[in-house]
Amino acid sequence: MSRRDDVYVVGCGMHPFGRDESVTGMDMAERAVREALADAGVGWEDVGYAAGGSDVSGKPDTLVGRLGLTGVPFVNVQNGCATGASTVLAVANALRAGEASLGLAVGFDKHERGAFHVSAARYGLGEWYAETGMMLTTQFFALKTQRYLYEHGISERALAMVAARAFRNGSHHPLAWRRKPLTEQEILDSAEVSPPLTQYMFCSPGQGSAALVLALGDRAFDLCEQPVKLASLAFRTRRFGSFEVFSPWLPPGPHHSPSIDAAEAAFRTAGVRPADVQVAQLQDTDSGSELIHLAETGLCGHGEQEELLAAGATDPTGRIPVNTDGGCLAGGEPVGASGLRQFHEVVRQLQGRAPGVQVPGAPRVGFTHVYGAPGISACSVLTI
Amino acid sequence: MSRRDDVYVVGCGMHPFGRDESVTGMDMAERAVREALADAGVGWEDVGYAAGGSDVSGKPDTLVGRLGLTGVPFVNVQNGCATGASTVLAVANALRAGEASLGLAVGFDKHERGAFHVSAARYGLGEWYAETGMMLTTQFFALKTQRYLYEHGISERALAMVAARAFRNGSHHPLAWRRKPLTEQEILDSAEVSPPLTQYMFCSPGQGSAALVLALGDRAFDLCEQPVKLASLAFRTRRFGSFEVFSPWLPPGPHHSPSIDAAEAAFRTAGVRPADVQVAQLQDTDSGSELIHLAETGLCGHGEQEELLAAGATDPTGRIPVNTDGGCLAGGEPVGASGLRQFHEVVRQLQGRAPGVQVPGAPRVGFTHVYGAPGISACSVLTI
Amino acid sequence: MTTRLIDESLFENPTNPTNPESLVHLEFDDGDAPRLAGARCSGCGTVVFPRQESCPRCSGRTMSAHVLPVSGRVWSWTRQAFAPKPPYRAPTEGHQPYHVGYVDLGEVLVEALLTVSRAEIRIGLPVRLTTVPAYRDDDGTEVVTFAFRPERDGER
Amino acid sequence: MTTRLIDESLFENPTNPTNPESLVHLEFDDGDAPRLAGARCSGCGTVVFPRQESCPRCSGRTMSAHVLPVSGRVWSWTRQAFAPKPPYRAPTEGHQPYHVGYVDLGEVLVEALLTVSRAEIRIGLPVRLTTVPAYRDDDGTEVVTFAFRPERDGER
Ligand SMILES: [Zn+2]
Ligand SMILES: [Zn+2]
Repeated sequence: MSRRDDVYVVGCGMHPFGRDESVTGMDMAERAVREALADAGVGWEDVGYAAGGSDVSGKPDTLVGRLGLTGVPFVNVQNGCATGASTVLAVANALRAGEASLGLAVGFDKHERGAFHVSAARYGLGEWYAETGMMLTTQFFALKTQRYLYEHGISERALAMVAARAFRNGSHHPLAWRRKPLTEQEILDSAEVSPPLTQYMFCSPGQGSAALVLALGDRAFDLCEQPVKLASLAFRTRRFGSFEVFSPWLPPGPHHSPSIDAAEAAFRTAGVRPADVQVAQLQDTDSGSELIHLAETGLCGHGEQEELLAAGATDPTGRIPVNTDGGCLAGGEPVGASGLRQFHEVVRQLQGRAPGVQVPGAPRVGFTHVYGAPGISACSVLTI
Repeated sequence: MSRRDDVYVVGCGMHPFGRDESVTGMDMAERAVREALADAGVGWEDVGYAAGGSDVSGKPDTLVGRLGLTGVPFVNVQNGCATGASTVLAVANALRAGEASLGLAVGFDKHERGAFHVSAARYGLGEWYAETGMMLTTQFFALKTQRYLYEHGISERALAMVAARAFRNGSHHPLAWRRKPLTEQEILDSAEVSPPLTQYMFCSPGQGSAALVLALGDRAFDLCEQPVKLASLAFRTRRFGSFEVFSPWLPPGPHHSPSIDAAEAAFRTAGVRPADVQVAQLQDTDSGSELIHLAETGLCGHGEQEELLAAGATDPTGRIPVNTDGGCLAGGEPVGASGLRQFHEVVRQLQGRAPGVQVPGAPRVGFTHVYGAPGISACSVLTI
Repeated sequence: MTTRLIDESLFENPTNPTNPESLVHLEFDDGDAPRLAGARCSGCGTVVFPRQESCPRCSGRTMSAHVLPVSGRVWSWTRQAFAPKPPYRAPTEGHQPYHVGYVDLGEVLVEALLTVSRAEIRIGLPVRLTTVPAYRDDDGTEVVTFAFRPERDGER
Repeated sequence: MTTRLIDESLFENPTNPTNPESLVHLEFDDGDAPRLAGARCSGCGTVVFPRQESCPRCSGRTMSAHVLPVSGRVWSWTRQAFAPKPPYRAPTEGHQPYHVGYVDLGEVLVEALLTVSRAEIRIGLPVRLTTVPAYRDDDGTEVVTFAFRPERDGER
């Protein structure tokens, strides 16, 4: 594929994550978009294709009423925690298909406090499943983590190390929600939610928005001194035998995961190996998820996580910096925005202008990973 | 663009529209997909990219649990009445971007009876707007039609002619909901909803599903004897000054429409003129909408509609057959499925195997048009 | 009985807050009843209603409060024959078919309830701003919204 | 007090419908209490729970009803410390932290409530099917669901 057909990130913007009752989801989205456009040095009228995602905070295409009525095609997508990746994929495909040379991807959400509401019917399940108290995402993550620790001989302390690093990174990041560092013991001693996971090992539904401006080929280099190449973006649904949320049953193992497929496809398309990654974003809905995703994406072997964490290898100064912005644990998870937050952080890291702690040594290969219901994952490789 | 880069419809399937309490939205979607796959002579495992849309009846990507867990990327889109077109656009862009050579688009919905529920906040409006009884789609269509008839000297009888033709076509169509022909007088005498529109001039929320299998270039000709070329598909949001649903204010006229932009772009890209169209699908949420869309898409001039209708020019045997399956008026409007129903009908007409009345003379150029909130339209040209 | 405006952001600052009963059915040449307030873009002159912070035409963000004219002409109209579902809130006496339409105020068309009889209503009819009861709050407060009524001889 | 199964489609046909009280806390070696019923694909042998009409592995549509084994081992477990939001329906005495997990039945892992004490619960624990009260309907009917309890000596 020639540079002409490649898609690049040429601008990014973000509304701080957290809680702020004075702004709506659309307010945050507008701010993130304007910041991304300014970052790219373009106007809204230059955008030839747009995609947006929000789980609960409005129809993204109504943003045209605030940004300007230019007639631009604006597609709304909705893929749970992978929504951000879906917006980028929709825009990248449109650019490569020749629909436009400049596109915009935006995600936003503002959730109620506490666990997400669920509807059994919406997932094709009987009411009994929710009524008997088995339809909770927190349980799923706990059950998956419990089994994973057992199979790979990992201690519960490793879960606390993940969260401690997240809050440490968040404490240095101006756009993160949780900015107070916590010790491993404080995390282990926090309220029990679903063992082995405690309160501070879970991210919370929050609010925020992030946006990217994408450009095709030469246009990207005209606009931006340091365009970041979307070397690949692979989106996969689950295959038979994956262990997913809201599963009243599972087949006997081994259990596959769409994260494995998406990561393999992303690395293959980009022509890089997991060992080449210098800054990574992994879906960390909870500490256990990040642990599992570290191995599923190929960034380490199963069971190696605890040693890596203890050695500081996933810190910003380590061999494979993970969630340098604090991830979902420090940022919260506004579902529609979370995937784009990952892109925002990796792009800024690769451009040497991280909002928080900058990974030293001018990293050139970045990686993002989202994972969500009902068994979907999207991974990207970003290079500079 | 060479044939290699062109996208073709190679299979289509549809679950009958209407009311059937024995099936869910997902049931209908599964049936439409299986029928489309069988029509194309492929299996679900051959599909390399999928997009689905449903307004209220579940997360389309959960269909993988019924169709087979192949790992396929499956993007959910949501663009109101234009959702069907968004699914086709997402798949077509993915095929042209090189993501896959075979893709699937599916839409489905099962709505409650009566008018659609609305939320002011979801449209960025204050509660006062809904509380004072101004936030009804039926009012919008009536207000737009009232003004249009006034400006172009069209009588209310033209509205009845549109509905009479829809029910006439529906009466011959095995997949339509309303199969009873009605006279113009019966339509004019039906219950007043919002003048100038009566009950039988409005479509009802209903249920149904439709699906398309799309293939790239030579693959299409390997699979299908009569692939239908997606010569263009243009999606547009409103520009400043369009008259849209849920508008507490409008600028002084003239009022533009995204349908004008989308149709112009679709014809330009396909390299055909409106006069070349031999079978057309127009969004007919109500009789007035179809009248207006006939002119906005360029299929006739403003004010010519009444004469065309009276002369039978929009009948299946006329110069420009419109909504040969009865459109939304006879089919009802399951929001996620409606746009794909249009494709289904036009594809079958161009292949000479219409489920209802076949347009004579082997039509070679078809056209589809959807229009919806918050001011979006998508038009396609299909050729054989 | 207390009375309140349905949404104060739609109106210019009411000048007589100490006597909220004065809001209902006041004539606007009285000079002390609330007029509709939108916003005007200092960049391109576009007038919007209700106010918003950025301009839908030029995306500029210098919108200033702008009081709308009180008289205009019916630009389009329809009748709401059936009772809308919630969040519509019917008046105390229950739903009665009502008219709604856009009123051409010159610089902007505003959608509003039209307190005009079926016999009289037509595109082009001169109308004038008024207020009408919308619904009653749970605590009994009468909630008032804006509407347009036929203009009387000599009012223009 | 009347009793009903939370969803009959989850169980094999109850054999004693005339005496619904017999559903609660029956031991399953009694032979007349409902066992869990899933479906099995005649094409590839995949066992699912609850039953569904097409096979998630091979997409085949020849699924036949299949009664599941009554004993297995805890494959993973957790504890629900906080009261879930609706549509969860708490038992009459209110929410108490409860255990939930997957039970390895050999041909399939089934998610279920685990009536196992915190001291005893662990991956690998042998467990056996039972029923427990889930909640009470508005009309007072006791609604019963399935669960697994520790297997007793000699039950296997
Ligand atoms: Zn302006
Ligand atoms: Zn099978």
